[in-house]
Amino acid sequence: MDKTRATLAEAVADIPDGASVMIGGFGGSGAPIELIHALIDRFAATGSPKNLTLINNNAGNGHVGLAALIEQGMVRKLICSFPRSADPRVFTQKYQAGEIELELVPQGTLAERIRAGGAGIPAFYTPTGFGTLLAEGKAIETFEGRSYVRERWLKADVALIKADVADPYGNLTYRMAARNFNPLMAMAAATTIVQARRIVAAGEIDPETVITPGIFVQYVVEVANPAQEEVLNRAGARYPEGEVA
Amino acid sequence: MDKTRATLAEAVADIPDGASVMIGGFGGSGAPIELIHALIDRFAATGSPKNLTLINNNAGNGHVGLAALIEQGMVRKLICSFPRSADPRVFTQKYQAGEIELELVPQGTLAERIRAGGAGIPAFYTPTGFGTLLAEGKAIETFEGRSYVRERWLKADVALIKADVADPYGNLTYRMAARNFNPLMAMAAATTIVQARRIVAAGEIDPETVITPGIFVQYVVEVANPAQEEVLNRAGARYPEGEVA
Amino acid sequence: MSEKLSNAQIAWRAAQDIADGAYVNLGIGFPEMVAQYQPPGRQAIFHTENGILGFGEAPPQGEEDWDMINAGKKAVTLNPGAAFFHHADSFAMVRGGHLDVAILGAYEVAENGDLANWSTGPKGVPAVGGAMDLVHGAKRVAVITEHVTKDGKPKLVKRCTLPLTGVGCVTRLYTSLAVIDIEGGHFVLREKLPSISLETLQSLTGAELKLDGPVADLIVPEL
Amino acid sequence: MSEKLSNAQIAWRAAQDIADGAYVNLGIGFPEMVAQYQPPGRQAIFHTENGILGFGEAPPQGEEDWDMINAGKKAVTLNPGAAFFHHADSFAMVRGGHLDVAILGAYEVAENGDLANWSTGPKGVPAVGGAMDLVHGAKRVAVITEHVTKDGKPKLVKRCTLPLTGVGCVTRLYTSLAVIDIEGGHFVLREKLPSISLETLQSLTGAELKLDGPVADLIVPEL
Repeated sequence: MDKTRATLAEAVADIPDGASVMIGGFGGSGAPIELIHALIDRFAATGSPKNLTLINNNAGNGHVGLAALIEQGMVRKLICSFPRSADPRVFTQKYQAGEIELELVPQGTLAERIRAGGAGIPAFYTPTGFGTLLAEGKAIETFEGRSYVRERWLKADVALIKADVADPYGNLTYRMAARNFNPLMAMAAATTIVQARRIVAAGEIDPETVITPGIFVQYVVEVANPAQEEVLNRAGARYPEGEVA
Repeated sequence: MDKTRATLAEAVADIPDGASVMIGGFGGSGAPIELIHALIDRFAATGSPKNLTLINNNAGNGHVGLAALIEQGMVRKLICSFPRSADPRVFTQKYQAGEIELELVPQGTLAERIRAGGAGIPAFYTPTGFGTLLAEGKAIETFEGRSYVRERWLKADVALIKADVADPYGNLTYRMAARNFNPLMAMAAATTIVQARRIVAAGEIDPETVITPGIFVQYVVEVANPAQEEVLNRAGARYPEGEVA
Repeated sequence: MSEKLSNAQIAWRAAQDIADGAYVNLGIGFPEMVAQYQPPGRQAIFHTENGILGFGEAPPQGEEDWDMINAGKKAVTLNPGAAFFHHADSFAMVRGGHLDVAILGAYEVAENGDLANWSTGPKGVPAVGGAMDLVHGAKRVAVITEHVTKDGKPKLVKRCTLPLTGVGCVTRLYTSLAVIDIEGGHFVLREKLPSISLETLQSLTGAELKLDGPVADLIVPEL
Repeated sequence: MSEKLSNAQIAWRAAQDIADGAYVNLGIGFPEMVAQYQPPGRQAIFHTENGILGFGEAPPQGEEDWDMINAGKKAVTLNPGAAFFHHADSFAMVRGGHLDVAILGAYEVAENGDLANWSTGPKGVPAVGGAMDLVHGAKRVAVITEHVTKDGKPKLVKRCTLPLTGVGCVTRLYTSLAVIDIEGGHFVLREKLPSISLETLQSLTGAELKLDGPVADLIVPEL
């Protein structure tokens, strides 16, 4: 059993057009920039994958990572809680031009829907959003006199995950608050593709400290010095490099 | 902020008659034996607490811990998935005499109901139990052509938890598979009382390895050399000591 | 209305009601200021949606670690006793009623406790973040706000006109002029600036200010 | 019926269908034997409900650690690459469809895939454990069982008479006489002991055995 893959290109080679893709991270923290850029490279070379539905907390920042994926025209729809950032122009322009669909979900509901997808819970009730625009059209139920909104699970074809340490079984740890949505998305996708800062031998991760057990992971690629979105943006980076959209 | 308490007696002093009490552990692994015995001591001295509703995966083994609590007549009702063990006589006799009520819940549903209680999810749907006796009287819903049972959250007044390491903020780690229901129950109880093998200073538990963040914990007591149910039972122990029921 | 509290002073007043050891979530932006004014001897534990309990001040510039940020994506540090967790556990804390207080900003607050603080209408890109979860999760939901808009219109209203964040969720308001509780579907005045008359305050408020006891002077230090 | 497979041989046969790297849950008792018969070169990863992935053999007697047990409360060891997790995450793995196969015992299995394996009726203390979760979670739910009861009555039946564990959940049976798939609401015979005739096998089975291709000989080593 060895889930490691030698290259990013190999790891993202099978994502089809029209796929739903969960992308870990909260802003730049925990965002798998290199996996995203590998997907952009594939699109540049082959025209695929396109018409993607992305699930992320945000909508990208600047012209790298998630924003670059949107900027390249690969994304049909975005499911997120907060499509704003220091520099949200890429998404904002596509959205205002009607070129990208937006499903806005409260952040805790987004997290719980993804967890439910991974845990085999097709629907659950939450107080969040009751009486607001974001509950329109959803079933309402009363328990002990309080009103709740019924929300559906969220699954995806693929998850792109940024981990800190991984082993060949796909066991993962994360770095500080870069954990955020990553462990949930790893559970909720049919194929979970991980970039890890370091891949160690099986047994080298203390079983007590594994955050994502390997059962949720299909592929692992080592990216020893991952880029941080905030650093790239402060340097005015774009992906593909030098390109001006 | 210091959630540590000097004695077990102090930690369990406020549990009232009729309380619902979640007790961590799976069999003897993760069972907070010393907290349970402190509760029995209090009952012996004061006649309280009684008429308890217990939530645990099992129904006790031998004549110590959970079984002793039942044997003392302190328990009105048990919510569990598997009321069998190497020596289940205490529960079996009370049950067959009609002296204790049993609510049988599939193990995964029990875990998820407790997690839902802690997470503010009043109800959820699960495929588990559909078409069986354990779904009788419950709402059924179809999603994508598959049938699911609606299950309610489970909360409690008190949780008794066995941890490995704790700090004064109530951050906890567990020992191997002794984790089991403990982190879930800590989330789902109004008052969570922890016995920890070791209490360390704030900051000594790596924030990456905290399993139960302190927000879910109210009291922590150090029990440096906790008894293991299996070991007590192999030695033929009873609690209170020497007593023959 | 010449005299009013600065944002720092509103934040200071809100901070006085936070008990030692309380678990607190502060909304992005203005509410984050509340953390600076904890009374001596008290230490709250701050929660951020993206998975930290027990974070501390911003690090010195140049020492940021962008994997250690708060919900506003600002770099933070850790206090002893901090913990990391994933987003579902983070919102279990929120939705499950484990936070003692959430302090949020507002566009409008209605006398029935309704809050509007996420959308100013159909224009622009909508964004909600964790606000809708926080208003239904924390044991106490407080709002800090200017008493009126920049145009002088009441932000405390009979019924919200903007899209709601939550229904009947706010229990206390700290404004630039007063401290007001929401009880039984009404604004109940608790404290006001000594320099403002009850009549003037009422005229700046979009629904009736009830009294059910003495109104204290709202006294706040220079900051 | 003189010849039949031993429990070890049934377990061996079931083990041959487990792929290298598969995630597997084995029910308490008899199904646990399957772990002993993994074909050379293949390594399954075993899941236990109480929060371990990647556990290994029992430790030597006297070296048990009672915080490292399986769902049957037997002491186990860890293989490299193991992980601990809590019960909700454990059943997320089960219910969420992440296990490749669950192998369970049975009182009765019906041709429509219904399974009864938790209760023999209203007498005694009922106990269910994780069986009801497993039957609706794993990608493939297989049963290992004697072909008939101790009294010689069929365990493979048209409709279950005992309380159900799950509806339409079983897809393959490994019995002491045969390997049978459940497809389209029918038992489909895949393999049988060479020494037993189709007629005899049918007479020991409570519902029709369909054929939709050649029936292979069920050949199992001495164990």
